Amino acid sequence: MGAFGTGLFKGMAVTARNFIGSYFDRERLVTVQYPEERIQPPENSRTFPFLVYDGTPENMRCVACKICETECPPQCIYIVMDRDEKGKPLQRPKVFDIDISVCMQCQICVEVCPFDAIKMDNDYEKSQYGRFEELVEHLPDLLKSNEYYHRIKPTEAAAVDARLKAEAEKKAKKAATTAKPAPKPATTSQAAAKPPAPPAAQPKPAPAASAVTAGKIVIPEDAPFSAEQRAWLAGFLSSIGVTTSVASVPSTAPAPATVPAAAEQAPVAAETETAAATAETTAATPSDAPWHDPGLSMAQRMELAKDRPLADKLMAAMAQTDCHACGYDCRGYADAIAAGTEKDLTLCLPGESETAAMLEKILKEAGRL
Amino acid sequence: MTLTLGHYLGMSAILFAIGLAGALTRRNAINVLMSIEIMFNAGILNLIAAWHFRYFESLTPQLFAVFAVTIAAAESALGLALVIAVYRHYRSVNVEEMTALRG
Amino acid sequence: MTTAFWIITIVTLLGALLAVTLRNLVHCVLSLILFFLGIAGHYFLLRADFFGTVQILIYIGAVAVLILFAIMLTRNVTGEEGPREILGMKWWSGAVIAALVAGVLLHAVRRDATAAVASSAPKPLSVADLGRALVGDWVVPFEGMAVLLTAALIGAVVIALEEVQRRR
Amino acid sequence: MEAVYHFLRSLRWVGDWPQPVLWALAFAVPIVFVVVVFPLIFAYTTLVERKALGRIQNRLGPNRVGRWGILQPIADGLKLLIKEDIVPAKADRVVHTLAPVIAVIPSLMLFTVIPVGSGLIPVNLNIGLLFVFAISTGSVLALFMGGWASRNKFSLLGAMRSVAQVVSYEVPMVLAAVVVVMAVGSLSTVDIAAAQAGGWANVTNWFVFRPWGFVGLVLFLMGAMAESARTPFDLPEAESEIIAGYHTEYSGFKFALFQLGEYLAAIAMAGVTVTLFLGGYNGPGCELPVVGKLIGMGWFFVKLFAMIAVIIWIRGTWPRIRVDQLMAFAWKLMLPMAIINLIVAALYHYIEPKLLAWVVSAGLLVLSWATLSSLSAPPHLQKRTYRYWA
Repeated sequence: MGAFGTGLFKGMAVTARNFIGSYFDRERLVTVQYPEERIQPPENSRTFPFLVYDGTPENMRCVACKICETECPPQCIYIVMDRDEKGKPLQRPKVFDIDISVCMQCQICVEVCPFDAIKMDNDYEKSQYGRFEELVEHLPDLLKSNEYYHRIKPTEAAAVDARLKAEAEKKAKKAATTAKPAPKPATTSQAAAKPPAPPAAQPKPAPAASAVTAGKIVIPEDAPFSAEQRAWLAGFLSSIGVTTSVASVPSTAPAPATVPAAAEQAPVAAETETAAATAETTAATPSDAPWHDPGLSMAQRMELAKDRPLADKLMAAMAQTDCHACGYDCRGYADAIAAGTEKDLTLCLPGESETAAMLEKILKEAGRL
Repeated sequence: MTLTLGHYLGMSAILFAIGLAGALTRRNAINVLMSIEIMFNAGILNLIAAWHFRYFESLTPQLFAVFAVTIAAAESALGLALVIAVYRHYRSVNVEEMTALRG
Repeated sequence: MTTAFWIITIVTLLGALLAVTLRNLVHCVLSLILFFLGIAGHYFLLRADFFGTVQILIYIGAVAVLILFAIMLTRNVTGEEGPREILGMKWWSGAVIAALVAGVLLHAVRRDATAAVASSAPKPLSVADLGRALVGDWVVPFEGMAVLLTAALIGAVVIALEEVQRRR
Repeated sequence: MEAVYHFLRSLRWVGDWPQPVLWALAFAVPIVFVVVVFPLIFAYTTLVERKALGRIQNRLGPNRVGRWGILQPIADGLKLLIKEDIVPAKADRVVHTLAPVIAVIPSLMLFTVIPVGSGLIPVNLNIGLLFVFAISTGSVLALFMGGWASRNKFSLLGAMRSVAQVVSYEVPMVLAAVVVVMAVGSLSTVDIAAAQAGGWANVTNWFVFRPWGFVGLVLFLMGAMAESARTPFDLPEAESEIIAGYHTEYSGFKFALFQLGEYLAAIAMAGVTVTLFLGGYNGPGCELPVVGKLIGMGWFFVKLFAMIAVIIWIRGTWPRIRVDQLMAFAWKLMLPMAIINLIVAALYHYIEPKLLAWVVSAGLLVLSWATLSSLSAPPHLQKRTYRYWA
């Protein structure tokens, strides 16, 4: 009991002081009346992921490249790429489900996402009455605005936006320099280590004011591009999530005819235009990779690369999005497989099983497998 | 009919008989001790009844009862200690198995 | 008075009978406690309050708990006993002897039941003069009792513990 | 109860009713008083305890149900009433249901011998105090039956531990109370309370102001808290220990009955402490003719709530004692202290100038407490001396 038990009485004095004190200064009481008062969760606390969109939910950052789906350890993300009525894959998810009863909140999807599309939320009031369907969050529930992101995680959101703006400027400056000198033919694979994040509205160097609807650029008639350049441009832009529509131009007329500015064209999908164009010119000297256009279906691409060397055939089988999920771009990946350095045929994510099967078939025909 | 000493004596006689029957028939040592306890209580009840009906002036029955209760308590304590000691030796409290006279 | 007497008698007899006949040991102890309560009731009825309280304190408080501890220590946790073990082989002999004893006692008592009875104790016994008597002219048995209790205490401890030391 | 009977006799329109009816009425009043007032005090003690513990730990106590959580006890009671009452399959059904009943009966019976006001005592037993100790052993029984009947090894172990604790704290508690009996000369609680009247404003005669009285109060309080398993000694049902001790397998209303029994025992023991050491209903102004009784009753309840507050305060402060320390503390510290207290009280009685008696006994007690606590205190580790190295 200690000498004379004094320690005990000192303890009682402390609790007495605390007890009486609590009636005088109220701040020391830590109780938070939960439903009425709430504590803002700390900034880097995280519960479940959500998808960020800038401005309107259509303008979401996610391009359905499925990297997060494959990287997710408990495999709780399910993405189906959106395709328009003609079956052309759009760069946005039609279905994006996260099963929050499986998600272990490890934030790996946020780290691997090249487009800063998915971020961790700290909203904890997600209890539902059911245990199965109710706990799967679909696209509408996941979409939250950038402002919300700024509200719950100010510093992190600011850092992300700053990075995005810097990249956008860098790309814009580079795009401006490439536009001035004579357009180099063929697709020079951009060895961009990190695929440039598609800025919300990418400033186009086109002289004429091109009506830039979110994610849509209309290239006016008199833009000084040849057919090949248009094809390349369309291919490139669509890979970074900006669909372009090009005014139809006779394939052989390179001269920039001044067309009344911003003649509103029917938003004819550029692809069908170029597809028609390329079909005519198969006989003509083919540009280096006519099939390098995500709008073409697998059959059309294989058709184009029919009598080409192995590397070209392999490249045609790719999904043509240069999304770098395989660690190369489409050209690099095909050359690596052809050279034998790359054994795995399933790295092309956007291509899914379709590409993998085709690669296997080509290699079998070439007797390499 | 008014309550007389006979009622108490009769009742404690019956209790004593029940205790005796229990002590003789039960096999578990603890049960035997319990029955002995019943017999003790029957006895002490007699004492107090006698005090109440006939000898309420003097204190001797009460004091006698006090000593009797003390002895009874001490006896049962010792009895149980013996039972525990025997249990450790024989691994069972069954009265019939405690046949060996050696320590 | 008499109705109270009969009620308490029934309770006491019930307790005693159950204590002797029940199979489950712990149930026996519980009915024994009922028996002790019955006896305490009788003491209160006989205006010997001190004894009623002492009975509750000593028997229910100490002896019953002692028996419970003994039951637990002999690893009979569930208190269950096999059907065979309740009554000894010659159980009926015990009962007959008990009946004989009861008959003899009742015969002796019968003569008393009809005898004229003096008035019952005017007032309950006061504890003060009981105490004074204990340390007054009854001091020798009182000290004897003290010695006996100490001896019993030490004896019980030695018996229960001695086994443990030797075995180690 | 006689007081009530005579009071009823004196009333005009009731006075001439037949004797058994009045007698029954005289019985009814104290019974209703005990069965209504003290469980109500129990209900609000649980609330006050939770709020006070909250405040000690810098948080608000329950304030959701009712204005300041006033309706919380009713809510708890209702919840426990509605809760499903699960009885383990192999449990011994009869004993399992009987145990909580036997836990509550003794606690309620304890209140019959506590004098609430001068002459206001449910039953004036001339062996009042002995009755208190005899009845409090009944709770021991309930503990064991509860633990054993639920046929679960842990609750049985918990029951055995709490029975051992209660039995081993019974002895020092009784000895601590015997001091008062010795000073007053009678076991009856009414005489004990009456003996503490007088003195300046009816206060200075309380036994707590005598050295042996104060030590007796401390020891009796320790014993009472151990008896009803309150905080420093709530080992049997401590969370970190064997689940919830003997009432592990109880749920619903049976669990509430166990709680009721436990708390009522604690309140009853607080009431007995007040009667023994804090002068029961004595307080300034309690000797006035008629209104004095009410004031006396008021004083009793004020002191009772003060004792309950101290018990709650101790619960909020002191750590729990380990099992072996628990037993060592009882046998090695409290028992010798109680015996010394007895001797000192006798000494106090025979030294004539009371002031000298006070000083002598106080000195003796402090001395013995110091030696005892240093004897039983754990060995202090002396500073190590290194022989081969400076």
